[in-house]
Amino acid sequence: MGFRPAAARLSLSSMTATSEPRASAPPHGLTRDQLLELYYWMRLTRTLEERLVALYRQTKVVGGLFRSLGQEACAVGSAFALQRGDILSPLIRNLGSMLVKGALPIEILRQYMAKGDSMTRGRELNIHIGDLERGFVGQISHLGDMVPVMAGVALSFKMRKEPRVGLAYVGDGATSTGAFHEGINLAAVQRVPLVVIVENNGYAYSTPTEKQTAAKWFVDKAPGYGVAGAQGDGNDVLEVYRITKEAVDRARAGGGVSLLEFLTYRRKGHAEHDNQSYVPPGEIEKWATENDPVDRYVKVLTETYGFGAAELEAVDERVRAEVDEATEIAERSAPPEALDALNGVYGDPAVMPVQWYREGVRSAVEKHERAQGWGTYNG
Amino acid sequence: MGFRPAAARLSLSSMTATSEPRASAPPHGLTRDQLLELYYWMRLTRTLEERLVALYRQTKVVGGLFRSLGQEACAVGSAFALQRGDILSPLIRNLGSMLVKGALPIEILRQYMAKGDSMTRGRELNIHIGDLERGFVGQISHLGDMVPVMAGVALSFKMRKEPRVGLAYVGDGATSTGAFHEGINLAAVQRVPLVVIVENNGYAYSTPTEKQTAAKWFVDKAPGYGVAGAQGDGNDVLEVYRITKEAVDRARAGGGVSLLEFLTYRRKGHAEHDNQSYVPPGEIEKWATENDPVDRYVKVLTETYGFGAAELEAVDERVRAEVDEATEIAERSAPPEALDALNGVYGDPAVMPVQWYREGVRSAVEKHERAQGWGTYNG
Amino acid sequence: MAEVTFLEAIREGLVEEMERDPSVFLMGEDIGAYGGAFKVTEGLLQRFGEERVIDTPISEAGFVGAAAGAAHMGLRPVCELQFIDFISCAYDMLTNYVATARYRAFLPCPMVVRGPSGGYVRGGPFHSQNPEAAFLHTPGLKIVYPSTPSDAKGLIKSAIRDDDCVLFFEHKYLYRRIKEVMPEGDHVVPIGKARVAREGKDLTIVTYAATVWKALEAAEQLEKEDGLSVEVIDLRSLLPMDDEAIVRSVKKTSRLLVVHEDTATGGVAGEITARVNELCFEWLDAPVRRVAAHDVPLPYAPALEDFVLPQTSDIVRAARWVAAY
Amino acid sequence: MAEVTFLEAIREGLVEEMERDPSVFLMGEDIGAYGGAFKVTEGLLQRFGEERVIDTPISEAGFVGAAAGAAHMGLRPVCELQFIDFISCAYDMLTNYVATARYRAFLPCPMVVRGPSGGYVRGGPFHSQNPEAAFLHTPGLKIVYPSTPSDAKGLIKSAIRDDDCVLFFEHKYLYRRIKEVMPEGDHVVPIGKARVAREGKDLTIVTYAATVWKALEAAEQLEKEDGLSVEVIDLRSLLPMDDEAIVRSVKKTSRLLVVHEDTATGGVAGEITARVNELCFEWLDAPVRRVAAHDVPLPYAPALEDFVLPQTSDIVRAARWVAAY
Ligand SMILES: Cc1ncc(C[n+]2csc(CCOP(=O)(O)OP(=O)(O)O)c2C)c(N)n1
Ligand SMILES: Cc1ncc(C[n+]2csc(CCOP(=O)(O)OP(=O)(O)O)c2C)c(N)n1
Ligand SMILES: [Mg+2]
Ligand SMILES: [Mg+2]
Repeated sequence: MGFRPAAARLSLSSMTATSEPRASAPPHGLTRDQLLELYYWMRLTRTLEERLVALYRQTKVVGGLFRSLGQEACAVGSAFALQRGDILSPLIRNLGSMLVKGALPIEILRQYMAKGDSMTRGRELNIHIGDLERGFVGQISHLGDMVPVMAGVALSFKMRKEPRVGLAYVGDGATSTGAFHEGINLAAVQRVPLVVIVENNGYAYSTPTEKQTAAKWFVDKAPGYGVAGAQGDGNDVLEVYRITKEAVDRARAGGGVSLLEFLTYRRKGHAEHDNQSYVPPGEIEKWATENDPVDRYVKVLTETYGFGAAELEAVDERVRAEVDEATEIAERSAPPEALDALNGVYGDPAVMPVQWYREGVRSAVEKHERAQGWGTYNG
Repeated sequence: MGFRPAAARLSLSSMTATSEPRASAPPHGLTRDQLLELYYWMRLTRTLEERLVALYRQTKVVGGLFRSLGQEACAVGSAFALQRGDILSPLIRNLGSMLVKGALPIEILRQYMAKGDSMTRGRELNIHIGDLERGFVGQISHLGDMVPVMAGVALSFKMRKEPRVGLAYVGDGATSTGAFHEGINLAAVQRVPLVVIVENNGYAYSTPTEKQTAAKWFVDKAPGYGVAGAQGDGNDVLEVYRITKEAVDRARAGGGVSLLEFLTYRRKGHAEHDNQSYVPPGEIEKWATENDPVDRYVKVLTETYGFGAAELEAVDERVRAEVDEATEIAERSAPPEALDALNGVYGDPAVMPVQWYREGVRSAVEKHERAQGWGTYNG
Repeated sequence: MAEVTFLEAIREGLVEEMERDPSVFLMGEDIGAYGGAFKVTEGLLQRFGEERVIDTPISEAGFVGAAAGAAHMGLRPVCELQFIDFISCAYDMLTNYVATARYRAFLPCPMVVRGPSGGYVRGGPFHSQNPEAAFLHTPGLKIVYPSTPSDAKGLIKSAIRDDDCVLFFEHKYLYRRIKEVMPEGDHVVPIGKARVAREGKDLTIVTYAATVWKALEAAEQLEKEDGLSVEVIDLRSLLPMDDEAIVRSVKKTSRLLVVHEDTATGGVAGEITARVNELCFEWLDAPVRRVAAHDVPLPYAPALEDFVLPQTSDIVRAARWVAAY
Repeated sequence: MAEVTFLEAIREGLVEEMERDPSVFLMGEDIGAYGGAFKVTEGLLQRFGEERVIDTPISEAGFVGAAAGAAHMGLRPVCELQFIDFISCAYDMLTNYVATARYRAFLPCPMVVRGPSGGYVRGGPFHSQNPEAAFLHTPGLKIVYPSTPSDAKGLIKSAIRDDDCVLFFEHKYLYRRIKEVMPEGDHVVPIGKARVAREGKDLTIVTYAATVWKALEAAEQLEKEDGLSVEVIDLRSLLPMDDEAIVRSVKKTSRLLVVHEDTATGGVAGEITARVNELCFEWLDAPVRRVAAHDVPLPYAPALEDFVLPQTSDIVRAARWVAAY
């Protein structure tokens, strides 16, 4: 099998032989290999999403396509602060976090194409996939709901005295939900090992942050929950890592909940259909040219930590090859078998009955009509 | 009709002829009459509740009985800061607020005794009554829900450019609900004229505050919503008045939402059936002897503002007479007519149909069995 | 006159009512500058301003509750849920606060809660729901679920004028697929009245929303292939329900098939069956049967979704069964 | 052995399961030192400690969601809602997150959500609700609503052992009124199986929860006064529903009355009627009829509540109607 196995992290070390002597030592307790690894995950996130765009344009993606362009540092840097055994709940901009936690490009591709051998067997959309073993929980669409759920995951760590940590991502928009509030408050009172990250990317769909909250910053909510708070530059992968690591370490040591806010920017629309007409002119371009997290990290890697262009290009090349290979395989997968729809609603009964009007019928439709982005406007 | 009419406030002035010359001037822009009026409302609240306890013991109250003993200053002082036209939503400890807003003792008594001529015609319990004209909205049991509703009431003031203010009360416990969060956040973003008061009385049913939040104070939530915050001694009626008045004035002037926290103490159980076994020994007694809001106010009135004992006793006497008279009349009211249960679910249709099995039947039961406090434990 | 889509018909209804009555205003997520996820409110911000087209934070309980408060004060709010699936977040507010306000506190709640619902669009389990059955059980609410552009327009206008809270479900599969020329003038369709979508005498199909179109397709096919004359009743309103229209048809055909897209167990078809039993049992020549979705969360992949949801061919088969009974 | 109340039976079940399985723990408001509003969990904090009897903030969505998260990790949480009326606040969490977790993400949710429900206790519109119909419609959930102490104990034990989320409704009218000697040993009652509460041959009454007792009273009276032999089926579980038991009885008696305390429209009786129609239409000698509450929010005053809710005399009258048809 050609796609990258979950344990691939370590194999990057072979690529880092040519370190320059004059470079600064890696910061925050990271190794040189890990610095490169961070780059690998960010690049993989971006390249994989670009591939998804191509497949979307070829109408091979079923449903909407959600990008995290410009937010890769936030997703990758924070997830990188976790250990094996820790569990995170991603949101729609956290493809990078999931990759760090071991989700495979081929799994993402199959999922977006609604394949029968995708992780949800065609039941759920986009990156709504999970695997507790690897440490990510499948999100649902209803924003905020993952915060109480993660409070419970972290509560189980506390009850069993396991040195594990939970990490829940929310967007600026999701902080307005009652579920977010109830979940973080419960977690705080119970002092469970949970880190909640608010990815403030300026928008919730079309709604700018000032219509989401009257607070200056989301981190201002921390004292109201009696939790530790910190804010950072979400487009600086090393700062994201450092701040998250501190919170994760504190949680692991029994210090309870942290609320982190990372400032970043959503450069694409809410989903591919969204033409971002509501964004002030020049805003996107400014972030793209001045504050791209990958560009910034390349600069840091080469200028501060002595990485050579060739080293980074080798990573790019490797990522491209991996995504190519994964795409090729994923495209060959078949759609799910219709009857599988009836399996596994309950543990017992394991299968739901076929409706009487469908008994013995193989297919109720001649062809599976293509829907246009759930009927949302493709403007 | 012997019970106090809604306009009774002014009639108190006849009782304040004997002011001493050496007393301090009334504070916070209040008149001497108003100082006495505050006393009247607090005394009325307490006496009326005491009467309800007597009726409860005589099994004349249907359902549970909720006290605000020790919290009268908080309810009365805050509501007194409102003007006619302002609207508040009370919670279960805000009998005093409702009285200030014009609810009549007889209405409270009829309501608790489930009379047919009670304000809800026997449909709702205890102080779940409302009258938009007088300025209080009927609460529902589900905690937190009144905050979004009051956000909407205040939104209507803003939209119509009316100089009116909304005031929503919540307990320490209710701050944990998602509805509280969504409501205050929406109000803050919309900058509607709303004041939210957290009455921190130490307990939510049996749950002490430290199990409700990890925050030091509830007012610490204000920056997280981007609203003005203030905290005060909830058992000092003049401080409650002053702080609320500031927030109300700010709201009226277009300054948006305030979150106020008043520190007080619930000296009785959650309801009469609750034996408070969970309260540390001595705690209740300490508050009763050292921090009773009525006692404290009597002291202030006599020692600082030069009121004589006779003046206050006259108020007490008047309150007693009013409550006596109201009780006598309320007890004479009849229970509701069964068929009225079908009226007014909708505007149209105005009446719901009688179920087929009941057509032409006058009564389906021989006698109306008495339930014991909803079956909750009377320990 | 030009045809308008189902979606445009709703927008027309909103615009007409907003022009007619200054107390009507809109709240919801991304309904302003963006015009809503499906563009139902496109252009309305420009037309009516920020005070009457309010973008809210992501807080369904918050803005539905606020709508109730504003409604008490005499305004007529219309809330958009970005997808109707998120109405679950306002379930408490709707069933406990809003539905009871008039009864327990004599506070009217003239408000509308509307949003895109329904499947057949590869939306997966959280962008395809049919929430009507969860609210059918709540006295104090009204429920409307139209299938044609003119009904959508006429009913949104009635819903806005109604003095109680109306849940207005808009099947997103129909948004841009179904077009119609609008009736002239102030076109209002009464809440609580069904529509005979097709007359027939051998068998009645009672349905609503997107499956009306599937039922009509099936009826066509049954006419052609079996010579069966199928009457299709489009309920349009589910609460209150038009018992009279249902009973009239069943008394004529003596055979009833109830069709809906929602899952079978606990769906609205159960209520309809019970009523028919109570009101015209003697007229039934065959058991009332249901064509409804399989009892599973709605999966996303086309092959799975098409399997789970009822299709035209299913209605044809089921109708044949009932007709032959 | 001594009789125990309905409430004590539930407590026994909780205690036995907590002793049997260390992964079982409790969450809810005031369930620790106070022992719960109704004292169901009295003494459990002392017995099992703060880690396993957790007092939560007032946040039903919060702790129900947390229960799901803990359940994913292999724990078996049991959530108490102080009154079941507050389950509405967790409606989204239960129907969207919990119910679908296994299906969409292969995450099991072995958890129980329990609480005092039902009326006849002067609790008014927000302390008397019967929420079963609102969840019947959600594949992925199970619903249990027992009427006897031994069933309550046996079913709470099954619910805790079940690998999916079980909503366990406890009728508060029964809490201290109904007593029974508990069966010996590890008494477990399977979910999804009805119970014949009384055998009969002339007419079937299908019901559950508090109205089981009213149906039994009515049956007694009908036997004495009319010589009618009434069979009473206590469903105990509503989801899954025991079709077999219903059908067996209807095939015997050919007459069915469905009784529940919940409002008629949209209530569970509709689903039962539809199933009986589908499964044994030919056996029916009379229409299936419902005795259920009037379609209004439940008012508080005794005269009003008693009018709105179905009473024993109503069941007697309705049964006579069906028997005479
Ligand atoms: C409860 C709820 N309401 C509405 C939506 C529809 N919705 C999906 S994503 C989104 C915007 C989310 O914004 P944010 O939380 O800032 O996350 P971002 O997309 O910016 O990462 C909305 C409104 C939802 N998923 N859940
Ligand atoms: C959503 C919700 N959950 C639970 C309850 C049950 N309940 C009623 S009052 C109460 C405690 C309220 O405490 P707090 O908000 O502090 O108000 P206080 O009684 O102290 O004034 C609880 C848990 C409720 N009414 N609503
Ligand atoms: Mg955002
Ligand atoms: Mg309190």
